[in-house]
Amino acid sequence: MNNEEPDIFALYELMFYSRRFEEMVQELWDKGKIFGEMHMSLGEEAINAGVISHLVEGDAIALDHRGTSPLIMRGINPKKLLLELLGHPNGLCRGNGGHMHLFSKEHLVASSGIVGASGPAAVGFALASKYKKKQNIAIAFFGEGAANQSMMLSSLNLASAWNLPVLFVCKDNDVSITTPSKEVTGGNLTERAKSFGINGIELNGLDVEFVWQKCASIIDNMRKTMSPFFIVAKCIHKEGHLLGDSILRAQRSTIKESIERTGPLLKSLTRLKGASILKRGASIAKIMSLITKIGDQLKKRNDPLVLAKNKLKKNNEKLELIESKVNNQIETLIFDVMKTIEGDE
Amino acid sequence: MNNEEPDIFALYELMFYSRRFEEMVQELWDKGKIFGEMHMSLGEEAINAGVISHLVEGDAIALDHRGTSPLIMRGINPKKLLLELLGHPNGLCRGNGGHMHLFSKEHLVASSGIVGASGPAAVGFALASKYKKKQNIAIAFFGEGAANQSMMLSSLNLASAWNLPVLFVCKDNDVSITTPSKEVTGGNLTERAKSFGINGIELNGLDVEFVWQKCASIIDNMRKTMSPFFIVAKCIHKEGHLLGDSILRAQRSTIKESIERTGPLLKSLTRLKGASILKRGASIAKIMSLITKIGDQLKKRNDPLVLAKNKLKKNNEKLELIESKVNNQIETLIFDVMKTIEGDE
Amino acid sequence: MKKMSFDQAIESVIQQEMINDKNIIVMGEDVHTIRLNLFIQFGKERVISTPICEDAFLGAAVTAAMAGLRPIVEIMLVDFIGVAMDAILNHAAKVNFFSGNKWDVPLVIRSACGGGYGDGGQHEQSLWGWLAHIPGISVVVPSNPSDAGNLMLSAIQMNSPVIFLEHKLLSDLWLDSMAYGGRTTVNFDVPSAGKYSEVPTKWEDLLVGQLNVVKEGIDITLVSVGVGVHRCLEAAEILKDKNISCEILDLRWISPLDSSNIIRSVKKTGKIIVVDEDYKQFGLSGEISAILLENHVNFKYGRICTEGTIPFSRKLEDQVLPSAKKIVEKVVLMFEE
Amino acid sequence: MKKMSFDQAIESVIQQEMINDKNIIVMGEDVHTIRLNLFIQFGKERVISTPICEDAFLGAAVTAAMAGLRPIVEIMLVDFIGVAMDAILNHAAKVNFFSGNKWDVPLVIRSACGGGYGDGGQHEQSLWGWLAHIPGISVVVPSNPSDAGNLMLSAIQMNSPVIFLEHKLLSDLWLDSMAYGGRTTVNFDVPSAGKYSEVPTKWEDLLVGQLNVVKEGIDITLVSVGVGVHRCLEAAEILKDKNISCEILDLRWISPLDSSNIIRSVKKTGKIIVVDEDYKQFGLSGEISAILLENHVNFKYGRICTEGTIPFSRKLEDQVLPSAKKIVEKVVLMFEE
Ligand SMILES: Cc1ncc(C[n+]2csc(CCOP(=O)(O)OP(=O)(O)O)c2C)c(N)n1
Ligand SMILES: Cc1ncc(C[n+]2csc(CCOP(=O)(O)OP(=O)(O)O)c2C)c(N)n1
Ligand SMILES: [Mg+2]
Ligand SMILES: [Mg+2]
Repeated sequence: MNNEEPDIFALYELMFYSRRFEEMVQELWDKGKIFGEMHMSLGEEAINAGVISHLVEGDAIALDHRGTSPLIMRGINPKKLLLELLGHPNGLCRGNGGHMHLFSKEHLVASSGIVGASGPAAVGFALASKYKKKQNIAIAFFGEGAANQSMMLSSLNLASAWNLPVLFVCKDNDVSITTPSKEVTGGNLTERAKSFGINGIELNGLDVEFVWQKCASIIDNMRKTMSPFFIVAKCIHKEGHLLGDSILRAQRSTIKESIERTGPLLKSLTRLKGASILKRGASIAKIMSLITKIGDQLKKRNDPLVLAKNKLKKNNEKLELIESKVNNQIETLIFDVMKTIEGDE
Repeated sequence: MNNEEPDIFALYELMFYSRRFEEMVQELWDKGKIFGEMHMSLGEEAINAGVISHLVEGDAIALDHRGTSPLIMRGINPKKLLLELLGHPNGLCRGNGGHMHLFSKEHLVASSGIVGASGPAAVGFALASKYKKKQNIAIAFFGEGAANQSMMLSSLNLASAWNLPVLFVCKDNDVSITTPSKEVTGGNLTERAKSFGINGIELNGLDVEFVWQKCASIIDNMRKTMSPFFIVAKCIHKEGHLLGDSILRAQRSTIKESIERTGPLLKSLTRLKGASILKRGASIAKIMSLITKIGDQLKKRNDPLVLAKNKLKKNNEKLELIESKVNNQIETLIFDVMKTIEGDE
Repeated sequence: MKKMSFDQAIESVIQQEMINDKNIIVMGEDVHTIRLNLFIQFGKERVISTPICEDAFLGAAVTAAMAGLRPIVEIMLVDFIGVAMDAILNHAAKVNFFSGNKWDVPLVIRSACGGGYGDGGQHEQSLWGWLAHIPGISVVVPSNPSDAGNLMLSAIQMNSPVIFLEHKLLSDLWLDSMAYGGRTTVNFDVPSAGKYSEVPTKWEDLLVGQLNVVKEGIDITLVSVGVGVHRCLEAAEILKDKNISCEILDLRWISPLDSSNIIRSVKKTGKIIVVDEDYKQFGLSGEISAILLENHVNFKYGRICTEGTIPFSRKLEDQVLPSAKKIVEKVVLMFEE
Repeated sequence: MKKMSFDQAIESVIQQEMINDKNIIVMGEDVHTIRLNLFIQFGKERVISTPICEDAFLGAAVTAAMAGLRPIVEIMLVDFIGVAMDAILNHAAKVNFFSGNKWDVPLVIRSACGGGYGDGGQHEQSLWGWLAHIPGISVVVPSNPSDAGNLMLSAIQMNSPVIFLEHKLLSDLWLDSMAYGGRTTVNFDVPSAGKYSEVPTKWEDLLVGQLNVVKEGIDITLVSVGVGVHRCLEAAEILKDKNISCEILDLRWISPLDSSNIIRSVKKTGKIIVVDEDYKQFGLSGEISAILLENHVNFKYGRICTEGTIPFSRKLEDQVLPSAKKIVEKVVLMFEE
C-alpha cells in the first residue's frame, strides 16, 4: 500500500459528503429539530478521511465527541445516523445514544463524551484484535485537550507495554473549548508518545493527500508489526467548539450584541476590590485575543476542503460531477429522513 | 547550600534511627501488636534521608504506602507515630488513620494508600505554596509502579504547565508487589518527565551521600525558580512488598514448606487443558526467576545502611556512639510506648 | 426586592467571598471564560483554568485546601465526576477522619447536573444520592437563586468538602451554551422561578442541612430537590383542584439530610412521595423511607425517580424524568388506594 | 461431599470456563502471581498482568469485551475502584443502552472488599450498595464457597457487566497476604463456613438476582450479604435461646435485588433488620425499606450498618462494623418496643 497514490477525488468525495452531511445537521440543529449539544467535525475532515480510508473490515475506532464525520466516512448508514441525531426510534442507536454516544457494533465503532476515554477504548479494541491473532488495528481519535487527560496518558503506556496496534490520532486545533492548549500542556505531544516508547509524528491535518500518504505507510507498518503509533495533526473547527459556540457568537455579533456582552465585562473591570486594574486589563486583553484568535483560525485558507478543491481544479468537470452527485445524495437523504419522521407524526 | 558538604554522620544517624524504628515496628507486627498490612521503607532510607534533610519549615510531603521512615526523618514525634501504628487513641491520628493513612498537619505531611495519589497531592501543596508566594517546595514520594498510574502522569503535566515546585521522587525498586515494572512500563521514566517539560535525572538511591549532594543543588534551584523536578532513584525493599511478603516467604521457606507451595504449582502444570506444556514451563520459569530475582536484590551489598557505614568506618568511635545513642533512644521509646499501652489495659 | 438569575446569585456570593478571603481560589476547565467576571476581577492567579484531568486537579485541590487555600473546583458536569472519584471517595471525604480530626479540607466542588434538554445519558445525570453515600462530604442542590446564593455562602464557609450541584435547567450559562446556543427554535421546561427570582439584600449563611418548607399542606408530603421542587409545585396546583393539599419540602441538602423536618411533616400528612431526578435504586428515595421507618412514623410511601440510563431522544427522556404529570398521577393513585 | 475454600471455588470455576471459552481472559495487577495456577495453566496471553492504572485497563476491558472477549478484570480492593469509576459509570454500565441494546459488554469485575482485619478506611470499604446505584450493572456478593463458585459461573455467563465482590475475611489469599503474612499472632473473626465448606460436584449457574433463604424463621427477617450473613447466623443462635426465631436471607445479588423474596419473608415475619457492612446512608438498607413500602408491606424496620469511615484501630473498627452482638441487641430492642 506504501507506494500507492491516493485517489484524491475519492478522498474529496468523502470529505465533501461529510461536510454536506454536517451542514445539514447544522441546519436541523438551527431549526431545533436536534436538541442538546452538537459538536461538528467541520474542519477536521482531512484527518478523518486520510486515516479512515485506510481501514479494512475488523479495524476498530474509538471516537470522542466529534463522531459524525468519522462514522459517515467509515460507512455507517447515513440515514440511520441522521435519524439517531434526531432521536428517532429507527436511529442507529434507537434514539438512546444521541450525538455523543454513537455506537455501531458491526463497524466496531464506539463513542464517548468523556474526554480522554477514547484512549483506553482503542487499547481494548487492539487487545482483542491481537488476542484473536488478527491484523486489525484500532484508532483512537481525540483532541489535543484530551491529550492531557490522565487515562489517555496511561493508555499510551498500555499500548506500548503490551505492544498493541493502536493508532493514536490527536486532532490538534490548539484549543479545548476556550482554553488555549499550549497554556495547559507541558512539553510536546509527540515527545510524550516517544517517551512512552511510541513512535510519533506531527502532521498538517488540513492536507488530506498528505495525511493519506503518511498514514498509508504508518498503518501498513502497524499491521505488520502490530504495534502502536501516535499522530498529532493540526486542524481547525469551523464552528468553534460546538454549534452556537458563544465565542464565535461574540465574534460574529453585531455591535448591539457586543455591547450587551461587554457590559458585564466592563462592570467586573471596574468593581472596587480584587486584582489591580493592570491585571484586569491583562485579563480582558487575554479574552479579547482569544476571541480574535479563534476567529482568525477559521479563515478560508485553513479549510481542508478548500485546500483539496484547489488541487482538483485541473479536472473541474470531475469535481463538479462529484459535488453534484453528493448534493443529490444528501438531498435524497434529507427527503427520505423527513418523510420517515413525518410519517410518525 | 550548593557547595555544602553533607554531614554524613547526621545522615547515617537519620537512616539508622529509621532502620531501628522500623525493625521495632516489624517486631511488633510479628508479635501481632500491629494489625493489617505493613509496608516498610527498609532499603530506601538513603533516598528518604538524602531528600528530606534538605527540607525546611513549610515544605510539604505527599507520601505513598511507605510513610514510616519519611515521617520519622521529617521529625514527627516517634512516640505518636508508633502509637498510631498500634491503633492507640494517643496516636498521631488518634488511631483513625493507621500505617497507610498517616497525616501531620503541622508538618504538612499527607499519606495515601492509593497508588499514584501522591502526585496530585504534591501538586496541590506546591500550588498553595506558590499562591502564598512562599519559597516552599512539595515532595511527591512514589514507586516506579505508581509512575504508570494515570493521575501520576497528569500530575507531571500539571506541575509543568503551572510551573510548580514539586519534586517528584520515584523510588525505583524494579517491582510493584510482584510485577517487574519493566514489563509494564513503556519507555523511560526520566524521558517521560522531560517530555512533559520537567527536568529529570536517575540516581543511585542506595548512596545517601550522593543523593544528598544531588538534591542539594536540585532543591536549592527549585526554591529559586519555583519549578518542578523529577528524580528516579534506584533502591531495594529488604522485606519485599510488605511484612510477610509471600514471595520472600517462598524464598526463605524450608523444604517442607516449599513442597507445600509447589504442590499446587505442579498440579496446574499438568492439568489437561490450557496452554501447551512448553508455555506452562515458561510461566513456571518466570515465577521461579521472579522469586530468585527478588531474593537476590536483597543481598547485603545493596543495603544503603551497610554502604553508608562502610564509608564511616574510618571514624569507628563516632559511629558506635551514634548507634548506641539511637539504640538507647529506641529502647526508651519502646519502653515508653509499652507503658502507655499497658496503662490502658 | 432585588431579582437575580441562578448563576448571578452564585457568582455574586463567590465574588463577595473572594474579596473577603484571599485564600479562596476558583479552579476548573475554562473558568477564564465560564467565570469571565471573576477571572477579570481576580486574575489568573485566583481563577485558574486547568487542563482536562479531573482526577489530578481535584486531587491537587484537596491538598491545596489542606495547606490553607479554600478552592472552589469546577467539574463541568457531574457526569464527569467518575474521572475524579478517587479524590472524593478516598481523599477529600476521609482526610479529616484519618488525621484524627486535626486537618480540615475546606473544598467546594461545583458541578452542573440534571437533564431535560436532550444531551443523553452521559451528560444529564444527577448522582446526588450516589455521592451522598460517601461519609465525610456534604451534598447540596439549590432550587432557586436565593437558595443558590445562600447555600454557596454556607458551602464556602464550611471547613469540610461540599459538592454543590447546579441543575442545568436553572442555569442560564449552561443552558445557553449547551442547548440553546443562540437559537430560538428549541424550548425546554424551565421553571422560571428557579431560574430568575428574588434574592435577599444580604446573603445569609443558611443552616447546614436545613430543608425548606416551600409550601405547607396537610394531605401529603412531597419531597424533592432542584428542578424537582418546581415539578412538585406545579403538581400541587393541579392537585389543589382535586382537594388535595400538598406539603412540599425542598431538601436543599441531600447530605446531611434534615431528618427531623421530614419526620415532622410526614407525621402530619401520613403520606410521602419522593420526587428524585437521580436514579431510583440505592439512593435518596430509599434513604428517606428508612429514616422514617427507623423513627416509627406510620405512612404511605411512593417515589418518582429516574429508573435507568437517560435516553437521548427528547420524547423518551420526558418519559423517564420526573414530571408534574407523573406526580399528580401518583398522588391520586395513593389517595385511591 | 467435596469441600473447598472460597478462593479455590472461584478459581475452579474460572479454570473450567477458561477451558470452555477461549475468549475469557483475566486481567489485573499481579495476576501472574495472585492467580498463579491460572497463569501457569493458561499463559500470559490469557492471564495478563497490568500496570497500576485502573482507569485505563478497566476502560480497555470494556471495549475488549465489546470486541468479543470476556474479560475478568481484577481491581485488587474495591476501594481502588474510585480510580476506575468513569469506566464503570459512563461506559461499562451504559454501552448496551446507548447502542440501542445492540452491543453487549460481557465483563466481570472482581474485587476484594470488607474489613475486620485492621487495614484502615481506604482499604476496607464494601461499597456494594453504592455501586448498585448505577443502572446497567449487576453487583454480586457471595458468602460461602459454594455460592462463590456458582455465582462466578453466573457472572461469567452473563452478557452484561457484573461486579463480583469477595470479602477478605472469606478469602485465604487476601487474608494471608494482607493480614496474616505468615504470623500466627493475630486472629480475626473469620466465619469458618464462609471460608471453607461444601461445594456441589458440578457448578451450577445460579439464577441471576435470586437470594438464598439461609435459615427459615417466623419472628423476624434478617437480611444481609457476605460476612454479614454469618454474623446473622451467629446472632440467630443466641436469639433462639430467647425464643426468637430468625429468618435469614442471604441476598447474594445486591443488584438486581430479589424484591419478591424479601417481601414474602417480611410479610410472614412482620419485622426486618438489614445487616450491611457498607455505609448506612443512601445504600442497600434504605433501598430495601423503600421496596417493602412500595409493596404495601406492614413491618418494623431496623438496620445495622457501617456509619462512617472505618477506623484503623482494631478496637474502634470492631465498634463500627456490624457484629452478632449488635444484631442481638437490635433484635431484642425491636421485640421490646
Ligand atoms: C472528562 C470530561 N471532562 C470535561 C468534558 C467537557 N468537554 C467536552 S469537549 C471538551 C474539550 C475537549 O478538547 P479537545 O480534546 O481539544 O477536543 P476538541 O473539542 O478541541 O476537538 C471538554 C472540556 C468532558 N466531556 N469530559
Ligand atoms: C490505586 C491502587 N491500586 C492498587 C493498589 C495496590 N498496591 C499497593 S502498593 C502497590 C504496588 C506499588 O508499586 P510501586 O509504586 O513500585 O511501590 P513499591 O511498593 O514498590 O514501593 C499496589 C499495586 C493500591 N494501593 N492503589
Ligand atoms: Mg482541541
Ligand atoms: Mg516499586
